[in-house]
Amino acid sequence: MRKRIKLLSVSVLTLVIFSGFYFFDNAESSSKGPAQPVRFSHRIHATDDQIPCEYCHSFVDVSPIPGIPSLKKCMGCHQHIVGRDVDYDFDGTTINIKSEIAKVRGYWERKEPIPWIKVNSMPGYVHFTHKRHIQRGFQCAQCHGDVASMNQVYPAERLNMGFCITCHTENAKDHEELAHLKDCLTCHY
Amino acid sequence: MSQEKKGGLKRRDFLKIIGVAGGTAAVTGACSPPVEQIIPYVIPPEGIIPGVPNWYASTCRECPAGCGIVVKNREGRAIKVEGNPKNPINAGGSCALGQAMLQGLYNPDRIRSPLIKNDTGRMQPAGWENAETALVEKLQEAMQKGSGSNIVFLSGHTPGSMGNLIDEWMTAIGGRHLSYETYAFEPLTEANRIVFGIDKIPTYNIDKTKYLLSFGADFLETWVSPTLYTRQFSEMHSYKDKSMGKFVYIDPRASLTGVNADEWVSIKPGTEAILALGIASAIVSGGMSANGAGPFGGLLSRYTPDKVSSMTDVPEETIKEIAREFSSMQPSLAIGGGVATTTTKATETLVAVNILNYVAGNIGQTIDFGNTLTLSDVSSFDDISSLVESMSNGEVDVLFVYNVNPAFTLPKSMGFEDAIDKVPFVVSFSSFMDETTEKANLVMPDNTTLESWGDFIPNESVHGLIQPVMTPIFNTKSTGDVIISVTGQLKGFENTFSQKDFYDYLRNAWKEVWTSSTGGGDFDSFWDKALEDGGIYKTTSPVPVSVSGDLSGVEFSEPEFQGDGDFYFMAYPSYRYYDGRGANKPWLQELPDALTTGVWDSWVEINTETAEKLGIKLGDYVRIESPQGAIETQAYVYPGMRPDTVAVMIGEGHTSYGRYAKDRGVNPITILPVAKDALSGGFAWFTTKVNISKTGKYTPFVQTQYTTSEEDRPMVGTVALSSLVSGELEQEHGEHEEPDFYPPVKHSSQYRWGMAIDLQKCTGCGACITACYAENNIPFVGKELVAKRRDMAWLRIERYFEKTDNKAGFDTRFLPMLCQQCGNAPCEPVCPVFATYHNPEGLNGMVYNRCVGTRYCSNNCTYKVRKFNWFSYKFPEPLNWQLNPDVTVRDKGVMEKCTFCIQRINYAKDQAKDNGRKVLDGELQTACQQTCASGAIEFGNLLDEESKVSKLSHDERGYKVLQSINTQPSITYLKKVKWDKA
Amino acid sequence: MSEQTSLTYAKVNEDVIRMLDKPTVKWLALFIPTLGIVGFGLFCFLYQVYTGLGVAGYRHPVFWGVYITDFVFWVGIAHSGTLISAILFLFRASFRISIYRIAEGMTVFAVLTAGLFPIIHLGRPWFFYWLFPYPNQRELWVNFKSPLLWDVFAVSTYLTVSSVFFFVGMIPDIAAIRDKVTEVPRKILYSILSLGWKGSNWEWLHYTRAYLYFAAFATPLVLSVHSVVSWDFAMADLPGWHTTIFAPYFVAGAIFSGLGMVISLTVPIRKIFHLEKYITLDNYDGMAKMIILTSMIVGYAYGTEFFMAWYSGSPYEWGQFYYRATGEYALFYWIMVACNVLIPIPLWFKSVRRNIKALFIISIFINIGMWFERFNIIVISLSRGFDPAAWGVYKPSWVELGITAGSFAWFFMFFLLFIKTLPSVSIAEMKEFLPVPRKEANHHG
Amino acid sequence: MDNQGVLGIFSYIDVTINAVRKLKKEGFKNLRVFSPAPNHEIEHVMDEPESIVRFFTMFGAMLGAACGVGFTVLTSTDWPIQVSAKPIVSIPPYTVIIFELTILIGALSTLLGLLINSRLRKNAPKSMYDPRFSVDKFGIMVTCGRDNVKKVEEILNSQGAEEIKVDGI
Repeated sequence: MRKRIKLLSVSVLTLVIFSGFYFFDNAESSSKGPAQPVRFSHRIHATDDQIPCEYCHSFVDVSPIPGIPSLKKCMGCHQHIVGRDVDYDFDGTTINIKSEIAKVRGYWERKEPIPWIKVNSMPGYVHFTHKRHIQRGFQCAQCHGDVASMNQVYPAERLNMGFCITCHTENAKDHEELAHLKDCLTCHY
Repeated sequence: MSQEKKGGLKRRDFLKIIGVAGGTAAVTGACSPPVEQIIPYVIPPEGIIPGVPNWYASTCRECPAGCGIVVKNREGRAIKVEGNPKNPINAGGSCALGQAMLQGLYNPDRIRSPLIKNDTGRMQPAGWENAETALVEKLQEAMQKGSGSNIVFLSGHTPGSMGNLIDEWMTAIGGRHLSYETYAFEPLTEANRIVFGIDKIPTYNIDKTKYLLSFGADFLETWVSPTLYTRQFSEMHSYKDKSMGKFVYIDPRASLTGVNADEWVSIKPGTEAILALGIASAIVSGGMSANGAGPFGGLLSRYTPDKVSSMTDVPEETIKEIAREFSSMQPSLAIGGGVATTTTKATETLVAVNILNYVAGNIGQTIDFGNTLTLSDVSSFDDISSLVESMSNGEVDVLFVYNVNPAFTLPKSMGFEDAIDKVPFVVSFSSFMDETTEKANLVMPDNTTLESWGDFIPNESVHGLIQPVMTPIFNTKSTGDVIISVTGQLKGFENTFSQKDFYDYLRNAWKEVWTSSTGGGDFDSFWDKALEDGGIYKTTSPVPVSVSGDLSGVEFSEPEFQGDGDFYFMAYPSYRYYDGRGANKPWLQELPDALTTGVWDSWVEINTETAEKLGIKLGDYVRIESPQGAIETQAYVYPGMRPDTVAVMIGEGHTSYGRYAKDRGVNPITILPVAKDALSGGFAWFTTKVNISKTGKYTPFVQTQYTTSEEDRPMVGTVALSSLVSGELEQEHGEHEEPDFYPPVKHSSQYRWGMAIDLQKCTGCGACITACYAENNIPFVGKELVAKRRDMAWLRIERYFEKTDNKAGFDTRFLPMLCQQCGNAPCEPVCPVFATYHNPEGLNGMVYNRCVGTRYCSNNCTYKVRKFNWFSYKFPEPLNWQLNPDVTVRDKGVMEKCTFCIQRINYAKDQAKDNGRKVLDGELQTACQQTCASGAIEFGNLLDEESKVSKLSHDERGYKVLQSINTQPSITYLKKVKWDKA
Repeated sequence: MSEQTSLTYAKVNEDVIRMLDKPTVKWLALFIPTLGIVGFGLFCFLYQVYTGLGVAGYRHPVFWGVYITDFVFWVGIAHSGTLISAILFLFRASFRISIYRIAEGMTVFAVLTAGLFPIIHLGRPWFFYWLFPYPNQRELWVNFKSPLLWDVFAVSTYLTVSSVFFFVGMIPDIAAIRDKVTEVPRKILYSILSLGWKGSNWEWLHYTRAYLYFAAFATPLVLSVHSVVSWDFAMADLPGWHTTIFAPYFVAGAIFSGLGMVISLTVPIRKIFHLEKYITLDNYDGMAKMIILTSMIVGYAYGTEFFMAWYSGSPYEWGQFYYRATGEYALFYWIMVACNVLIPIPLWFKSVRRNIKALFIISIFINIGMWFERFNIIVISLSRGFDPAAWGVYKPSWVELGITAGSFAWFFMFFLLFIKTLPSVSIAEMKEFLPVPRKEANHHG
Repeated sequence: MDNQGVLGIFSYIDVTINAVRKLKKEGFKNLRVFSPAPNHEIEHVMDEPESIVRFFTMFGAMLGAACGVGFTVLTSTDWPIQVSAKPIVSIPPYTVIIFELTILIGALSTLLGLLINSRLRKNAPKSMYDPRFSVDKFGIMVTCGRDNVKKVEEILNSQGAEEIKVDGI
């Protein structure tokens, strides 16, 4: 009897170890994003002020890289918009809108770029092009989540290969395109 | 595009941009990426979209040929140099030197700020203010003395605004401007003056000739305008519509140009003139001359073939044969004047060559005096030697050195180093700490060509523009700007230049160009157009020339050689280092020499029999002694040398000039005497005899190919011209399907990428290799690792010396070998993790980040074209700025190889998608194909019946290397054609 | 077997279990240096992982070298173990009984050693698990068409099955030890290992059957494993690799080398533990005869390779084999021929076969010869492929030699532990073989 | 419970065999014989049903083969990746995998079979085991009703047992 239990436990153990690889490979995506040098709220800009994503990330449909707006672009509005001197609940932490905008103006006076922290990172060694996906008619939210409703931006999806492949497989028009979309050289070179 | 347009971003900004270009990340084992910052622009530079390349046209200054270039710029970094298709000189092609420009720009050994030599003799970094005030002081002093010629500006060949600026400046402050080129081809100019009364270097129309006869003119390597003549040569020497031109090379050494000839005729050093006259007289006496002997009848009658044969060691029948072919295969052309054959009788030789051309009726046909080169405007060697004299006599107070390195390129015996020590104040504008700059008291580093404004006029038809393709990396300043601002600070010269900087000066200069050339339109649009095209290009019309029979002062005799040695000593210019300026670029150091496949070093080439007699083996160290000194270097035993001649390449042997060049190889110039060509006064390179002896030291000769024979394997296909013309080959060529055990593979219906390489066109110059390094982030590994055969080149050029019955006794064959993208690839099925596989478009994919490094694929590769990352190779700052963000930088432990520039394929497909069409034929070029001046490589879509490549892949000369292994490569090679009839 | 009649059941237990007494100084004098060398090997490996595979002597185009040689060598060593324990068991060859336990131990440890090398030789060993087909978010699987993957399956199967075989065979003996020993820790250890074996007829019934089936499995397995290993090369198109005779050639070679190793191991053990009564001259005689056979097969294979290379008329094949015998590696080639074909010849004489010293020396040479055989097949073939421009000569580096030494030490470490902790001679099977104690001696068997 | 175990220890195989015969004749079926090594005579006289380990072996092997086929075919069709000019599902190379898995799983299930089977019946209690069984003694354990203990002891004695132990099971 004791032996059979031992045997069972061993087999279970091996199973756990192997599936361990599996879970290790799609660990859950971290929910809350990193704290940025300026508490920039996408919600205020995209939802309240109704600014479309492409206004700031202007290269998204012409370049592989969507582009982070230059400080000049920020100042384009914030020359005039000083911000109301009110507190704002920024995902739990209370911030003062005016003082946050003041930070931006501070950077501008010092002619210093704002050192944003990258939120959505591709794994290395893959060549992703925003242009193609936008031109194909995908919404930003499909990969980045509903950024418009986020204050602090956080990665909504873990952008790993499984994520790409699932989408590529679902959206292939015909067999030939599927072959192209699942061809390694399409992204890895 | 104005300066702001493409400048704009500061160095620190774009260092950070590199962070954005994440594509360049290396393949490592890292699981979670570290916190990565994104640094946006403060003020975005206009015209730059991150992730989208910009192209800027400019002009190459690596040699006086003045080819046009276009430079690819990503996020403000120049990442690739390519030939400018619009420029009539190189028409899109480029040589290895041109490709390697970037490593000049990003060279870690660049001088990063002005340097002032302090009392202890050490160079100290300084700001531009101090540097300029220091210069102003010294200049003031010198001008007080005002001896008129005590200020000398020694520059390279700089025709155009920069040259004019220097001239103006020197005349203004009472100085002299000398322009010095290592290879000035003065005899060529002089000979033309004597025979045609025009002291210029014409443009030769090699492409229009049927029969080319070169007396030591290495036009594929360094002679006058290599890229231009490579293209023309391939035009004339390639097989099309059942005919092909013939090329005979006459030289004691079979240079790279020589081995590309159909016949290499080894000749007694210095007797080229006599041979030329011999051929001419044979033509005349044979009644084969188009326009008779003209004024030279008397002269020629003295050179009967038998007499000539005995004087030149060239068999009589060879002379007669050449004469027959030269006169019958019209239009023909004879050229000469290669550096390595420039004896004290160089001018006579070229006069004789001109006579030969005249006799065959080639004047005005294949020699175009309408489009002459500006190269003949450089100061004569006499001027240079007198300068050295006056320097050593202390008559020079201030010496400016700009774009030249005389301390390296002038013979030691000339005493330039001592002379320069006598000059109280030497100013160097060099970007590198070279031998001359070391002697300078003040270094004012110039921007490299890729960072500065300027223009360059190589010949009548081309007026090339130079524009900065990126903001200066270091604290350097354009010499033009320096001159203008310094002049502004000189008392009494505040208003010499009205312009605020050199850019301004240049635009003014071009206003004149504008009025003279087009006139119409407004200047700005003209200017922008010129910037876009890389300059303006005129078509010139040939000018008729008359021949003067007056050869007074010209007497044809054998030149005398100094020294009592047994061997003629030939110092030949390198097509990789030119006059040594290329030696600090790792790509060029690691580019295997086409003939020896040697790298990172120099060697002495010794004839096979001679070596046997002296008991010298490959790799033995040999001491070469001339009256002027001795050098020791490794021996390379080479059948393509005359038994009584030894040759050493110029370019290595730097005592300074950065980590990659310093203390590497030997500089043959050091043991040359100061000899002059009697008539032209130009420097005579080939004038000394040496003794050679084994030192007893031996180390294995580091090369990339250790075999010289094909070992009876079908590597390089060759076919006799006759069998082509007669159509024999066509019959036997018929393509047939190999039966296969498995059903055919399903491919994409859109594209099937393929390549065709014409071995008849390939000259083995290796520009493609360097282009591949540049495009694909291939690391250079250094001599020690190449010795272990760990060079990372994805593309190698195999060279074989096969015994044949031609005059040379051997036949040199080049085979560019890269991944064949096999349809039935042996490497694919053996990979346990699918890291390499067959993609729908017929490519042999290589997924670096999936590779675990079993290296089975390489073991099973029939062509051994896969390279493995034995270590993580480093690109010393700022060389890493050149890395192509579209290509993964491989890290240790993964296999890598050519994938037909997959990043370019994907880019082209992306562009095509934007315009809703398929990729057009010719729109997409691989890096190797793009740079190939001889157009040997063709690439495209095999499914498109009309594409050039699919036509070539069915060519009668087409074959696959090692076809019998049934790997079904996507690369079709076109057989090399052998002349077997006149 | 004359010597063995003097043995009794009790004597067998006594003698075998005596070997497990406290480690002697001699034993420690062997064991501690062994550990040291293992450590050095480990250091070499870590250094290689840190710096890159470049620290090994590889050079284009020779991308496999000493590591794969070691791999094939150790897999080869492994084989004769299973051969002796399984195949000869099925054939009821009597001379196996006294040595099969040692041979089997050798098998397991050799496979344990061999299994390291495919990982050591990887460019990125930290990703070795990509070679196993495990579910992952990439939705990527492995390439079952690759001979390397066959290796993964063959070797891991071989390791599993041979260890099971090894262990099951020992259960009754461990029980015997359990009943003998008194000190608590050992008692507990052996009690667990013996799985409560009591030797009842019911246990013996299933035990003997199961053992038979294991043997039946192990036999085709041992033949398949080295065939698969040989296909790593035979499946490639490289001249010198691409040949059909490899599978039988390698299997024969494996048995050849394995027997050599068995002799090299048993001779000293026999001496040290006075097992002359158990491991008899007849045993050695039997093994020597098999060595003659396999040596002839191997020699024949050498000949065939050359003949085919010449007869095929292929410049690649002939170039390869001409080079083997005359090129830079000629010395290695002739060492191989001498050790594997010439030196075993004296074994045709009974006097040599029954001379322990001679056997021992010959066996050592066989091990050397077989190592070089693998080296030659791998390295020489690679250094002369199809394309003459890509020919190169490879020299092993100190790192490779260090790891090789480490692998030998690793193997002996396990072996030394084995002879001190587990019965090196099968007690039960010895008894099965001895006359069963009876009252009336005339009673039939 | 009322069942008793009686253990007789013997030195000689033939004596043991005779004792077993006798006991069987007397109608004692529930016997267990201990021996230091497997022995045909004992097997013969006990004549137990043939071991069913072989079924474990067979089914294991079949399962293994099935796994091999499924594994190779399914994984290569899940994401078809073209290598060389070979078909996505090419059986020749897969046979190797199939073969190895057949052996692996076959062997493992045989082990399972052995472990399960040799423990299916309750093994003799500690008290009924003598360490000498693993050396050179034979033993017969008879399980019988409390009232039969005497009888069994007599038989064993008469058959020349050197020692006799009695114990409740």
